[in-house]
Amino acid sequence: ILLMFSSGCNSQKFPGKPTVALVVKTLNNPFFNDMEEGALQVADSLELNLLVQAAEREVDVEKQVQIIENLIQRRVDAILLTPSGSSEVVPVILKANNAGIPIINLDTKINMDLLKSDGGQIATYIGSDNYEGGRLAGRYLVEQLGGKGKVAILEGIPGHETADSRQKGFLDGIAEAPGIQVVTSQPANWERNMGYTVFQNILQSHSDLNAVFAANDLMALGAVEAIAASGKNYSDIIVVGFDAHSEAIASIRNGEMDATIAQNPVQIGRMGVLQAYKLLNGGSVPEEITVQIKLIAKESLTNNNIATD
Amino acid sequence: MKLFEKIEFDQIRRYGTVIGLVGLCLFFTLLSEHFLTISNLMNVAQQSAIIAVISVGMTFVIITAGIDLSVGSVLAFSGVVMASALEGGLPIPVAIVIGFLVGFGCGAVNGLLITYGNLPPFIATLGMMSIARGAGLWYTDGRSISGFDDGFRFLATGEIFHIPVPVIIMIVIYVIAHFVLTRTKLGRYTYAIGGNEEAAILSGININFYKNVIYGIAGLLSALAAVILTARLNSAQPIAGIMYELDAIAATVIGGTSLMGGEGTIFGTLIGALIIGVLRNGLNLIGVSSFIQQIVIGSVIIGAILLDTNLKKMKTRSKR
Amino acid sequence: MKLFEKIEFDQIRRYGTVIGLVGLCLFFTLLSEHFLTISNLMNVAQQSAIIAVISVGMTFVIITAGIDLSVGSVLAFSGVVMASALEGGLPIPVAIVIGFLVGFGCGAVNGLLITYGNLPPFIATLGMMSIARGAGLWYTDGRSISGFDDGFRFLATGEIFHIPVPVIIMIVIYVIAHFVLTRTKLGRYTYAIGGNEEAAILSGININFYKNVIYGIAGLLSALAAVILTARLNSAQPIAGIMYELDAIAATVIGGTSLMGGEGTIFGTLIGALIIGVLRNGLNLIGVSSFIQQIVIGSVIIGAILLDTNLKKMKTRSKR
Amino acid sequence: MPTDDHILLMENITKRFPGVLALDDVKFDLKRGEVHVLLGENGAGKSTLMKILSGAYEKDDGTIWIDGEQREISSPRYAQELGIGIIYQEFNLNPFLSVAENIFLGREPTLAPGVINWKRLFAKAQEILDELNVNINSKEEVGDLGVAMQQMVEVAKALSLNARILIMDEPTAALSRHEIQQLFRIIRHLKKQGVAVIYISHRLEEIFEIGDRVTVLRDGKYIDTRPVKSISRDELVRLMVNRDLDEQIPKKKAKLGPVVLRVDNLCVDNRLHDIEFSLRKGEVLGIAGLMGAGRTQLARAIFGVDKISEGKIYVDGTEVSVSSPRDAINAGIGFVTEDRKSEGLVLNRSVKENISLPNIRKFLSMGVLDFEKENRTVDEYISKLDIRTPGRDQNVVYLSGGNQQKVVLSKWLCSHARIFIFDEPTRGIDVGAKKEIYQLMNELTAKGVAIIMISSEMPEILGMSDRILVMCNGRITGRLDGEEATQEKIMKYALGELNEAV
Ligand SMILES: Nc1ncnc2c1ncn2[C@@H]1O[C@H](COP(=O)(O)OP(=O)(O)OP(=O)(O)O)[C@@H](O)[C@H]1O
Ligand SMILES: Nc1ncnc2c1ncn2[C@@H]1O[C@H](COP(=O)(O)OP(=O)(O)OP(=O)(O)O)[C@@H](O)[C@H]1O
Ligand SMILES: [Mg+2]
Ligand SMILES: [Mg+2]
Repeated sequence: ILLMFSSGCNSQKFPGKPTVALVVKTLNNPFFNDMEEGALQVADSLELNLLVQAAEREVDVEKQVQIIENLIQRRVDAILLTPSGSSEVVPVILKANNAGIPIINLDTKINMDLLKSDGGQIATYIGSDNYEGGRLAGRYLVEQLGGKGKVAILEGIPGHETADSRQKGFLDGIAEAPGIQVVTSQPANWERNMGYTVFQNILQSHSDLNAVFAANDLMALGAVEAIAASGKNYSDIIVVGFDAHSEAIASIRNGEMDATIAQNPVQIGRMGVLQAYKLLNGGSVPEEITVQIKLIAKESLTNNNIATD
Repeated sequence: MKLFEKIEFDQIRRYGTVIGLVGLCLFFTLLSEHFLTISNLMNVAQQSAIIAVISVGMTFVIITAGIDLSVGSVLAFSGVVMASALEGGLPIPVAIVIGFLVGFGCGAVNGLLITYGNLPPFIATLGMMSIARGAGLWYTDGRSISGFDDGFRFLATGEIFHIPVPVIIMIVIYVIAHFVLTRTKLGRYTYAIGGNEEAAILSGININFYKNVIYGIAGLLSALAAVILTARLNSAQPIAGIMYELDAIAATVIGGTSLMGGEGTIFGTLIGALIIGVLRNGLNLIGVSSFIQQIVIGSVIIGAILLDTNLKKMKTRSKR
Repeated sequence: MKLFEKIEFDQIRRYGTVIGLVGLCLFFTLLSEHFLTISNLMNVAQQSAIIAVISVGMTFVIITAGIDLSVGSVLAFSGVVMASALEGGLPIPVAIVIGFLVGFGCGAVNGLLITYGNLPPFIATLGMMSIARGAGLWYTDGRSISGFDDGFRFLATGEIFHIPVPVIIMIVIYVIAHFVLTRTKLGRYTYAIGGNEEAAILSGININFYKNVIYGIAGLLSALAAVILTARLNSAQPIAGIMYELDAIAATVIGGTSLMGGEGTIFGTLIGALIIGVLRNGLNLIGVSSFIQQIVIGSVIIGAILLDTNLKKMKTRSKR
Repeated sequence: MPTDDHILLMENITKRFPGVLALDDVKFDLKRGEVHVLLGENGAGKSTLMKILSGAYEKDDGTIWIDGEQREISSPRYAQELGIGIIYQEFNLNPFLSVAENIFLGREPTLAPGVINWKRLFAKAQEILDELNVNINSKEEVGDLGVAMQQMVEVAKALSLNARILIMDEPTAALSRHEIQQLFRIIRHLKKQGVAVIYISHRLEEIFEIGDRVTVLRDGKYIDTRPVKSISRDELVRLMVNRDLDEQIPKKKAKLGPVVLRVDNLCVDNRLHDIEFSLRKGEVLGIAGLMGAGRTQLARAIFGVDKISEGKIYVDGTEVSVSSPRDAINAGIGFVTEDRKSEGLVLNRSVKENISLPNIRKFLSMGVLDFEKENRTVDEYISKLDIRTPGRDQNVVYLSGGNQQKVVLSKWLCSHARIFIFDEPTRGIDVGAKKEIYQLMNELTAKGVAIIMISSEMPEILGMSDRILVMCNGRITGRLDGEEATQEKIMKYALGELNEAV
């Protein structure tokens, strides 16, 4: 065990340097692995200690709050945070403020109204929000389907904020085209296997389905396998995912999936650490930095300009 | 004559769950014309295969009055190890054997902790649940390993006489397990250990050995489930199998196996696994909203066992 | 004199876990200068409070040889109901009582299913786990309810004599629980039911009644935990408390309560909860990567109980 | 050193448990073809000595020779290989397995390696059972059997080992005359084949009937070994309890009051048929019968454990409905159960908690337990019944069988019920304590308490009862007055209808 400690214990390595913590929702989702990667690159080049922490489960805000509290105890110099719950982290951000530790908000946006009303503050926000991504996906389907068709939705973990905003965005995105009809919307808990089984079942009852929107790429990739298993052609059903998972992009190249939403986590990670560095050296940082969110489809892949992979 | 009486009751008992399953199917057939079709039934069977296979190991474990919370994590861990072996270009059988070894290894460690470490199974496997999960994530850095050749994928996507391979695997496993449990020493000692461990020890049965074997088997079957899952998704994930332990335990207990140990049948477990599979499938077909789904699933699990135990109670006044 | 010897053993037994806790603290003190500070220890205590409170109910339940998997979901459900009551402008005490009623209600339903429905506790509460979760989601339509006035949030953020309110609540609950378990009829019956249900019945104990009370209490304490959590996050989520049951069970068993029932102490459970809390805190402080954290947590849980049970074993060779 | 006609020799055997020196430098020897009785008070160390011989416990000190070879008996399995078979005092059966599987557990006949041969398994088991001529079907689940039947399964299990050394730790405690005769028949048969038997019992008459030599232990120490022929009962008792103790049962007739309990054509679906009797204040009503006669069943029905399908129960002339033990207790009835392990005790709790369990209300002041009061009461019974325990806080699981039985008795004696049902009250209890218990019964009846005493021990039934009911196949087949009753009459009624039925 001791061995593990030393191996996993970045803090002890270079005690001299300032330590920046990156707290994400979970580290077993490629999206955040990419974010971590980006952050690490910059951190190394800027000679910062980067401490990456996350709760075991994406939905577990309370654990994330505990982690931040513990990092405050540890007196890290700055915290990059992707909240598992945009309102729930507000109290702990206040604690960070009191401890004089700057918070840099990444990806999912903290509930600013609540934060303001409690007199809290964050140094800056970097990212693009899930709602927008959902809208983008919606619009894409509208144009691909020429304004009419049957669509299914694969939801994330019920009640999970990220899932909700992506879905809300999507619904608003297709709202303008009344011809498009959401025939069913089922939870697949972000999981690849549930994406597979649930979509397989959906295909049973909706053989005439035109498209599916999955709230993340893992479920989308599951859906793709389900289509194959059902003996349909990939071309029969438009599959749109979310996150620009490297596998999803590969799958788009092979013409299985059709599109995914790129929030460019690597970029977010890099920017985050960079801003932290500026702050630590007394520099000023902009109020908000929006990272271009884009939809990746086969066409856009030809002129490849994807930050991921 | 008394024996006769007894068998009769066992029948009713067994039917208890079967009735539940049939009722469920009837219900969905009424609500969706898509339910009672060959292709959909094949779906259900094939979707249930993974939990069904894991549940076999769980049944053995629970009959010994134990429990195994680590099956899901072990599935994920052995899955990624096998996958990286395939990725590394090892021949399919070799990679699979490696996966099996990992699974069996984790199971055996559970066994050792329980037998020689005197740990309650709940704790030993709870720890393993966390360790195996961590190990899988650490081994893959949290990323999944994807893209295998068709030879391997055949194990999930292939069909033999129009029957999906996973279903065939499931059936084979159940036949073997049933034989082992009813006809072999291993099987009978499984019951003996669960029913009265002290008595088993005093009869000179080497219970430590058998417990290790049984937990090892549970791990092995998780690895087998990992093969099916990986082949199906064409990808092995370190976060696969989360909460599978609950499904497997539910399937086993719905199947009439007592968590107090000493009682249970493989056939029952199969029914239990199918009930869960049908339920999930049916709810998708009729498109129940996600929140209600959870309420329904919970209620049906409770309902099924209410039906079952209260038929059971007819048999005799409960012992212990 | 003989009696004396025995007590001595019990002491060692109890110290078993305490030693574990102290060792853990020592270990982290060496590895991080931030660990052994007043503010951090308060921090740990206050972080442990929620699991600690739930674990009290779990301890009662497990001593009766039962188990409660629904605590996490019940926490979430009662939390959102209470929150919407607050949102609706009801006075704080009223809202809290409403939350308590929901929690107690869910627990009582568990009790009824187990007593009159003859369901295994594992299944009854597994079902409730799913139902309460669904109910909470359905009730809030999946959204969380945020933003409460300071009067309410004081319950988590406030301090009395520099001691955080959650810690005070925790201590009060533990004192009461210890008293109930050692000095009242309810406590004695809890042990008797878990030790030998048949004998308890034949001694004229209305076990159905007491089981209902005990599961009710477990639900009630989940609701209390919900109050702390909601005040702490200034928000009530329908997906709060996922997997808390495992932490609570772990805390209880690390504390020396036997899953076979009939044995256990409240004090032990407190130590168990603190071990888990300290572990999480310490690993964050020294910045262990989160995958390895899972491995370590699993190993420590196993290690703690290995230490404990094998001290226990010194007492006599394990029974049954 | 052993001589060669010795099959077994144990010397300087010592065993201590936390707080107890169970065996202190004990020796014991056994010759081929003899029945060697091991005698001693409850807690003397008999079972412990046998468990060491059977590999269940490890001895702390001492040496064991078998056939002149020195052996370390490390495990039950090794003991079996050495030809040692044992019937434990406490049942070690698996309720969920068939009788046959229980008998051959660990030694099942196989077709192929690891594959069980069910036909032979059942056949072989049935052979042994028929040999014992008890009517048990070897395919039945043991959980469905009554205590007595389970005891016979234990016997069959031990016989199936074809052991050269057969240990029987109180095999007859749960049996009645009829089965005991069967058992003795078998034992004599085994003797002829040169099997050596170690026999433990608290029923002295049996010792003279079956024993060749007798060894007495007291407080874990070896006292003496004598040939049975050359020793009188009184001598034996003196060796055991270290004081004089005369034979006859000290029955004091109390003056009978009005009827306190009346049972009116009570039926339990197919187990009990129109039971009808009444019980008067201060009366001891003995219920005799063979095993399976339905006596325990009757007790359970009156106490509200098993459902009554027909009939009425009156307490003090007013009808009461007992649908649960609680109702029964509230009606002033107490029930000392037959099976202490599964029904009587919470094994992993303390003597104190077990004794106060049904009486907790008495120790509550404003809902809080008054420990002083509780401890006082508990200690009172510990000394009254001479319960051998390190202290009131010892878990009952660590007590000797007889001492556990005493705990069960205390539990109810201090409940101040007005009507007691004792089901085999003195099972496994030594002569000294037995007398103590009979005295207690006298005290109770003197105080106007009424007692129903179910017993398979003839002397007890004949000695203590004012009236006697005899049961067979769930019916009352005979009613006798205490004076006119004789063993023969009781037996006639107990078997009578059986013969007709068969
Ligand atoms: N596992 C144990 N742990 C602690 N003490 C024990 C244990 N087993 C037996 N003892 C103690 O050892 C002593 C001898 O017990 P043992 O069972 O040998 O008596 P016994 O002669 O068989 O009495 P009985 O006639 O009642 O069966 C008793 O005082 C008992 O309390
Ligand atoms: N076949 C059976 N199925 C279920 N329970 C049984 C069966 N046989 C006996 N029992 C229960 O086991 C208990 C003990 O059985 P046992 O035969 O010793 O008692 P009994 O039938 O009353 O005879 P006895 O007169 O010896 O007490 C009985 O109270 C009865 O309730
Ligand atoms: Mg004994
Ligand atoms: Mg009886």
